[in-house]
Amino acid sequence: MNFNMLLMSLLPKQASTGAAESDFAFWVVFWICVFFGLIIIPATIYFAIRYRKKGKPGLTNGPTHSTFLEFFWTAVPTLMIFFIFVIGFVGFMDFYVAPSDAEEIRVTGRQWSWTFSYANGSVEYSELTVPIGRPIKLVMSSEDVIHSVYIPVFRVKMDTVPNRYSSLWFEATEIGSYDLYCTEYCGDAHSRMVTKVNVVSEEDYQKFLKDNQGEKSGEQLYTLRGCVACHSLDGSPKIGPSWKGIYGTERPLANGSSVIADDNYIKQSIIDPNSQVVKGYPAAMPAYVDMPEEEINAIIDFMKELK
Amino acid sequence: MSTEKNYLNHPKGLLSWLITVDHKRIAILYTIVVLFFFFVGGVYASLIRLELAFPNTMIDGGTPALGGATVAETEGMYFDDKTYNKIFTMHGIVMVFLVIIPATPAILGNFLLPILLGAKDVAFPRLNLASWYVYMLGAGVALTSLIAGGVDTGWTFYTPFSTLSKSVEVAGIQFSPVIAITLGAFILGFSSIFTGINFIVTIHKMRPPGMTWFKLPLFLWGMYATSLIQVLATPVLGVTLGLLILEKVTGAGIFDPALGGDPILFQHFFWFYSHPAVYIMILPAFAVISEMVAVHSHRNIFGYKLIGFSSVAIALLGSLVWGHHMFVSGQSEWLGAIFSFLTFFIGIPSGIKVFNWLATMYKGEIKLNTSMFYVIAFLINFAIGGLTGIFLGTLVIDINLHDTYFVVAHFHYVMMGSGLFAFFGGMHHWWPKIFGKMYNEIVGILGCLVIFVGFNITFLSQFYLGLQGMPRRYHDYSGFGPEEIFSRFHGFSSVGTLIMAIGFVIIALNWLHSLFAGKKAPSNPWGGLTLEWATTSPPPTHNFHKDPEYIHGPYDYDKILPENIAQKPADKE
Amino acid sequence: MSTEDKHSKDPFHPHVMPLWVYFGVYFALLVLTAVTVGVTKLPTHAIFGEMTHTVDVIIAMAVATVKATLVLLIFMHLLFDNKLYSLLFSGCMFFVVLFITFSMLDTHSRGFVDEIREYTISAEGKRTGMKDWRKNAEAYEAEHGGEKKAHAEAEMIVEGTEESSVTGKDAEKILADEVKSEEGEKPSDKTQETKPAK
Amino acid sequence: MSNTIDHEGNPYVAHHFVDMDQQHESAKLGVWLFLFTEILLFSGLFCAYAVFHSLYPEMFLEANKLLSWKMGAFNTFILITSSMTMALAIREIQLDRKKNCVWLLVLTVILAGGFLVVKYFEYTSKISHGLLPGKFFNPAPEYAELLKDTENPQVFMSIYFFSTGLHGIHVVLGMVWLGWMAIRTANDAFSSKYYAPIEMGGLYWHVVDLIWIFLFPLLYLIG
Repeated sequence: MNFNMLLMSLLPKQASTGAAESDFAFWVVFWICVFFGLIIIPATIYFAIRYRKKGKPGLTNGPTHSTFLEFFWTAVPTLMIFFIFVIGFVGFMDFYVAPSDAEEIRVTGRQWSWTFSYANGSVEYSELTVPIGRPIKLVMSSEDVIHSVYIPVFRVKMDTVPNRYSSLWFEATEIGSYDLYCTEYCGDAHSRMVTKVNVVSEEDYQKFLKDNQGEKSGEQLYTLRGCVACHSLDGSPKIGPSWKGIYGTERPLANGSSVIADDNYIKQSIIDPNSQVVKGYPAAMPAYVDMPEEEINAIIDFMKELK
Repeated sequence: MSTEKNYLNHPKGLLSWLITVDHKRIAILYTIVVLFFFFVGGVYASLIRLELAFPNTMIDGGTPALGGATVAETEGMYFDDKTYNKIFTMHGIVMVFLVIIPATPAILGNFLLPILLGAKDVAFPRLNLASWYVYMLGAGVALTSLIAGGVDTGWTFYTPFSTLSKSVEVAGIQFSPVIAITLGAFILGFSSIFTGINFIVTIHKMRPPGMTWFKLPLFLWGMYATSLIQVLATPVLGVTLGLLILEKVTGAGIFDPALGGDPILFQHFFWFYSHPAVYIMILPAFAVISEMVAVHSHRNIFGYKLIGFSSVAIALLGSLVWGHHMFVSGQSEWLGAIFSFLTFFIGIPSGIKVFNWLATMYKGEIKLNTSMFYVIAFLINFAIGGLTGIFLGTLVIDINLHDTYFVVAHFHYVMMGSGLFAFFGGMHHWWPKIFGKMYNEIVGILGCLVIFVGFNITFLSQFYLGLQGMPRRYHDYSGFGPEEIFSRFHGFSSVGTLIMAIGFVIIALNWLHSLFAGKKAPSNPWGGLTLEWATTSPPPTHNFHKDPEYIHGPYDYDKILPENIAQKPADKE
Repeated sequence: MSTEDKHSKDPFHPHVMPLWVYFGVYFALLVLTAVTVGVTKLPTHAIFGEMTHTVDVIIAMAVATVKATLVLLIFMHLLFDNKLYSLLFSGCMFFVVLFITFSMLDTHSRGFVDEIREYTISAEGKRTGMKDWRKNAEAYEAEHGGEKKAHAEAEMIVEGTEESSVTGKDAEKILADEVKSEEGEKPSDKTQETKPAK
Repeated sequence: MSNTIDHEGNPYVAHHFVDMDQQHESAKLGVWLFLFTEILLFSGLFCAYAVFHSLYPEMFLEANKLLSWKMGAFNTFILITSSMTMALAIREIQLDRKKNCVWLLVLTVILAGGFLVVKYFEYTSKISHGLLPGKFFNPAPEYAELLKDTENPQVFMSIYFFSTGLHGIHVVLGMVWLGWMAIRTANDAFSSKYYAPIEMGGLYWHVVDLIWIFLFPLLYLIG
């Protein structure tokens, strides 16, 4: 691996039009910093060795000030910062102002999952799927606490704030599947609020929209509604109990009583989760008050299958 | 042991320490607790690194016990995510509020400030003692949150996450750990304010005749700037945390969006204090380094006025830039641009200082002892920490790097690599004066080198992790991202932490050895010209046997030979 | 100020003011309080019209500042004391102003850039590349010339919508409706969008 | 150097000060710095006021009618008067008229008490009408009618209660300190040579007044 490649590997790959601009600013600042670093650090070490003195020190008579020098190292960084600021500001505006023909995708964050809704909400999905070569604007909000969407390969990031809309935009340039992180600390499963960005061709995108219209299966809802963050399917306990084999069993409750996990109990647990908390688990689940009846049924059916 | 009376052995008894108003004894009291909390915070840090070194050993959930902590029988230690979140929160709170903010001002500042002025004590000795007790009270209140299982909000207490956190029942009482810890931080703020008021008044009103502002040792300029921030910014933290508590208790609707509030307003409130707080951490470090670099280079400091002014400039500018923590928070983008612009200006005075220190070393007669090694380590760390700050101040780059490990590494370089390195350097520099004992130079240098190496391994790896997109405050990184890069560099980082821990053990042993078996320190082991070297080591209760005469500037190494100073009349008892 | 000039001074010499100063300030304070109450509670709508509230705020704050200055200078002796206190006090007020101004600036200008873009959707239609915000800004400048942005904002968004022909409605109402329809379903009923609250 | 200078026989000078002047000036600077922290503490509430006023201007306009501006104005009158008596108390002790000073201090404390009594009536009226901060906000029907078109009026009540509550705490602390000063003056602890604690109390009391000077129009008048 040669030096150039080593340098380039400092940053992850670029997969959007904006990434190159962000990286340009990065490299400008990088080389400026390397330049100053290569003055300060070697000079420190050189002076320490060059002027080392063993035994009793005598009178020293180095300069105690130099108007020229001090002006010099005040003025040069000052000019430098104007330059860097302008680069950063121009890039920031490019990242901030979405093109007018950008397609809007609505993003909702919650503890601890994402929902992306396309085409005026007729399609919802837990992964972000975007077409290549077209500007996409994410209009984002949160249902509970502050989250943040971060897609390293696109170099974009924006917080999602409850009761407000924030937005970011990008134009993907490479087909592939990339990571999307939540970067604003949001509680227990913060580190599992990770999903994928799938950049696909225009045809695949249209196909994706068509395929995902209409009713969702219980399995889809499991990821889409964020159940996945707290409930596993393989029997291991996460923040909430695993769904494996849960249907029809007797559940010991925190208040000492117990209940059979039948349709009614599961529905109750979705709409008002904290009324019947299973022993040993925190009352941490958000209430899905507005979940439609058919979705609840689909989830119950899905749980029945997990014997 | 010598039989002469000094502040350490006269008067005797535990009570005489607990009701002392002697600034030197209060400094020792602070030393004990701050170092204890540094140990606690260090343990938390080690636990974080331990967890991240072995990511795949985590098993979700686990059996909740001891507030969630469990020990796996499969592959070594691990924590579930709730426990991990509590650990990094406690690491942040302990290190910021209990260690770095009080460390240099309350220990070295308290000890040296009056002596450097030739005074007998700070202006308000009883307030000074009160600040220690308030600190202890605040620490106690904050730590009660551990009874309820700890806090997992992060040290920034962002709403609405912090207002949504639930209270737990402890012994039949509803107890909110978040309220406990914010109340603790609120109380700690008063301790900080008391110290600040004391220092400002002392520097203003208790200078000896002839010591004008431009003849002050630079340590005092740094302390003055620090104290200004402490006095002016800390109350805002007070009202922020107060409102947060009220928000939790009454649902006031000021910060909680569900009730009509504005969570971004909380961030403004919080960072209005917490950004200047960074300068409360770093300005004392500048103060310490300015002294050490001059004494150990035996050189008149280069550009005295510029160093002094730049401290005050940093204090003022530092209060104008808090919004750079919020570039992607949804604050107004114009405001973001303004904050970015102002942020860069901080770089100028910081850069001036670095170049002036370098110029001070030029043509000096440098003694490569422990303190000088700390100076060199500081300069290197601060160069890296400061320069990486430019990345984060640049708007478009910050969009990418915000809340990643790049930020974590950057602020550790500034707070720990610079702030705490300067503190430890200062402790070595003034150790003979404080305790009257010499330590072993070779071991001291070794300790410095080991923590320097460990520190750089730990946090250089984190720069790379951040560039690769590793978000901060992640408990687990298995299953996504460039996993092998993440795991390799987290591994390096953890190894670095281990090395650092060994370094701190070396330093601690060296200090303990010095206390119990060290050689008696002379009055002026380094040949310094400031007034603290004109009294005995350790100083007598009222600092000077005979009032010191202010006859030369603090850095007149070009006019006065160090050996002449050792024969000053004040030294002969 | 510092101790060096102390020995030239008298040992300790308090500054005593004549009584009439205190009573003068006292009555000034009372009169000013009456002025504030009068301006805000009397029916001044006839004079100031729509600006009444703004005028009230400005007058009340100005009067309060004058009152505070009187208390500071006379009762708190700032006028006669060492100038250091005045200097430090100004520094403190600088911090207060800074804190409040920046926080206000934020709530006032959130989404500001977005509004520029909103305008140019209807004006230009197509984007040309990454750099297109600058074009937008130019187009905006060309259209509105030296007009102050704050006023233009409300209009330009209204113009950009189909409802622009609706007259007689409060511009704010339209703005709010427009935002609602644009944002689609809101995450909650209590949704508060700071932008249109102007 | 000057540390060894005799303390001019003044028993009030602490060991680490050179003379009375230095001690007095130090104490005064200390108190001023402390007052800055008080002002900045309140600035958070003023900032919250300003931000929410700009977020919900109509709500503030309506909600401020919930407060009785007459009571507020009366309280302003009381506080301004107490500020003057306080200033006069310092003048009297400067002129060594201790008895007058004691009476003026007592008068100041009584006025402060009066302020709190009015505040008590204000608070009880708000509480009885359910006009409470945050989640306790449950206005009586006539107020609910007044506020029906406004957004988040509970925020106004939160700001009202928090800022006047914090101010009230400061009034109580001031009463305690000034009362203590009155007792000490009566016991001959102060004279024109040494009255720093009274002067410090006075500065504090004026800041309490200053804050009310701003709170009154903001909360009661302009809304």
